[in-house]
Amino acid sequence: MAEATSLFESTSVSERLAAEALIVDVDGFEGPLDLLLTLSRTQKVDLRRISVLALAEQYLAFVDRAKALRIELAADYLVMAAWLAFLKSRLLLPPEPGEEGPSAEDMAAHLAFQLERLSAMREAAAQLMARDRLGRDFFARGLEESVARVRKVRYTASLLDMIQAYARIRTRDEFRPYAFDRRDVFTMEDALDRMRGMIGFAGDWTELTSYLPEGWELEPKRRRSATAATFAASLELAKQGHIEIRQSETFAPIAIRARTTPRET
Amino acid sequence: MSDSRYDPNEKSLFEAPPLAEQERMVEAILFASAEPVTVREMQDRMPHGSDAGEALAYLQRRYEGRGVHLVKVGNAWAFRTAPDLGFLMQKETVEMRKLSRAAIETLAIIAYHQPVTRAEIEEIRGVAVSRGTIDQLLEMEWIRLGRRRMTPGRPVTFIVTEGFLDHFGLESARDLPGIKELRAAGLLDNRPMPGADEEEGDMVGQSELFEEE
Amino acid sequence: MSDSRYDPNEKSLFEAPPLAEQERMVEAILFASAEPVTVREMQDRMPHGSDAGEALAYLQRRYEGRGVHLVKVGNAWAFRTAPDLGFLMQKETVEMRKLSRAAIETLAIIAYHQPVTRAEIEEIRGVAVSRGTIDQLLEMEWIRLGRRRMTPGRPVTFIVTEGFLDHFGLESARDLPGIKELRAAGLLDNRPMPGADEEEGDMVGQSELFEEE
Repeated sequence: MAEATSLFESTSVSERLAAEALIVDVDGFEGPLDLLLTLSRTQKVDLRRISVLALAEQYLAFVDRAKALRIELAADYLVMAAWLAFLKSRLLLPPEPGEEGPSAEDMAAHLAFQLERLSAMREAAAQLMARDRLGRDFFARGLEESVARVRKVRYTASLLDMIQAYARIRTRDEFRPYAFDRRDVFTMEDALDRMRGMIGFAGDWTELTSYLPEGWELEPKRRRSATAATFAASLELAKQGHIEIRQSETFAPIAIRARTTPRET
Repeated sequence: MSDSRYDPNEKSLFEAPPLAEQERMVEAILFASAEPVTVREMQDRMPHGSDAGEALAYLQRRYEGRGVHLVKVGNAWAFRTAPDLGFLMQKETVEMRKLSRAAIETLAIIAYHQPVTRAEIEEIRGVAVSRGTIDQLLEMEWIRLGRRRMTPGRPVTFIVTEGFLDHFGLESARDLPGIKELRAAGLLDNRPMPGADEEEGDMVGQSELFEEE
Repeated sequence: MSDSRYDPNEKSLFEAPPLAEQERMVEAILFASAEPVTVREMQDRMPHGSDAGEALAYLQRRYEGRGVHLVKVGNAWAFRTAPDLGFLMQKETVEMRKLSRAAIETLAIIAYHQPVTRAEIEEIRGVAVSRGTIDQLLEMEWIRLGRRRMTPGRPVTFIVTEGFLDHFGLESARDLPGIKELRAAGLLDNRPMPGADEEEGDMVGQSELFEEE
């Protein structure tokens, strides 16, 4: 740090004043890169030819000055100071053999690139803002005419729509009342009616299958429907407290019997 | 045209811009202003020695026959769209809507039975056909009047148009598939129509229920 | 110039208006609108068979050197007063919102580097970009979201809008002042910090430290 301090002290009075002005105005900087860019201007060279080492020293001296003046710098200024101190040491010392990571020259070149890019963007921003601008230098039509929106309805139909419509009309006479084919369906209501009539005569456990309507057990489709309806009806009767149901194990035959005393609910 | 002639002596003191320049100025002022601008206002805004009235006269001639005209509104001036181009100031949005069930059924019957009278359509549909339905189809140019039927009352018949065939991609109405083919192709919707025999008032309500199929 | 050439066969079916008429139409449409109008929209409003692009080319020539110019903004066109006549328009001048230095720089970075992520903007400026800055530019409709970057985290990118181009009198982002030179000098390259792979975590940390919110 001694070197940096000496460099700082060796600079002219006007430069020192300028540096102090920088410190006082530190809030006005938009981060360390902005500060570096301002410091780099004191080198009075093209940014491409900037001495990053000298810049690092200027920056570190600036941070030291700020500390001496008890000015608190935001953390990122200190992070940059640490990075620049590291860069400076790498630039001054010969690289250790087998050292990993980017070379100090690459890092310095990147910093120079960042400064040049930021500077270029500022220049571009200034040029952009200096352009002729709408509403200031040139103007849009003041008397805008409204564009009326006209909504037009167009009706459409597909061939399928039409064919189906026709088919619907032509086959209307063939339609039966709203019901699918009930010939092979034994409803729960049917089963309930049937069981209510029979349950009173069955005093003991009787297999549910014996309640199936006559003839329905022959055809599988009809047997399924009748079995399902009879089972559902038996559940309903059990719920109402008229019967009890028993099944000794899974898939074993289900048996029912009439309940003598209605279940309390 | 000019309501503000300047004293020639004064004019010589200030170099007025060339008339072509003044015309540009009047053009820009009128273009950018949200309201019509009087000659006096233009004059006030233009460099000393300008003659807004004269510039305006030139400008007006320049815009003769163009897409916009320079028009006088009270005492003031403004650019306005040429009246014959008013139609450009509307943006047309087309909304596609599905044809109603009544219309599509009527259309189908005409297509399959053409030439067909209104009474025949009603007989096939089992309900009266409203005048609006026929009118809509006529307006869409999907049906048109055919020959009158040589029966008592000489009723008009309806037939489908070229436009109809075009829209549905048919070469002729004879290309329409028959009922048997429809059934074979599984296109027949075997859903019954509740209350199909009831009067039309009822029908409409129900067909609306059905609309989304 | 024309994005909608018609098939000559189709042209013969629909009688397009004469080119001079089409030029008037384009003129009227553009005069009526304060916002730039796309060729496609003009075409949609003009009679079938019109070629808005061709008419525009003629119209643009007609307005050369006049008080109002025909300018191209992205894919759209608009009439704008000639910039040298701005002094006449004090009355029309709209109060410009004063943009912060951060906002101006951020805008320039987005314009020159687009599509650009927030992290990249922060990289270039060396400080975090506050949410308010981005919000302000979005609200002014000078920037908008572009595609997400296909990198881990799929960050959003920002690009400038047609409103931006219109405001600064640019035909496209390629016409930004000095952009060619900047590109040639490699200053628009996305050059990562040497060894950024290891230090990336660090970089993010730095910008987050400085978040102004």
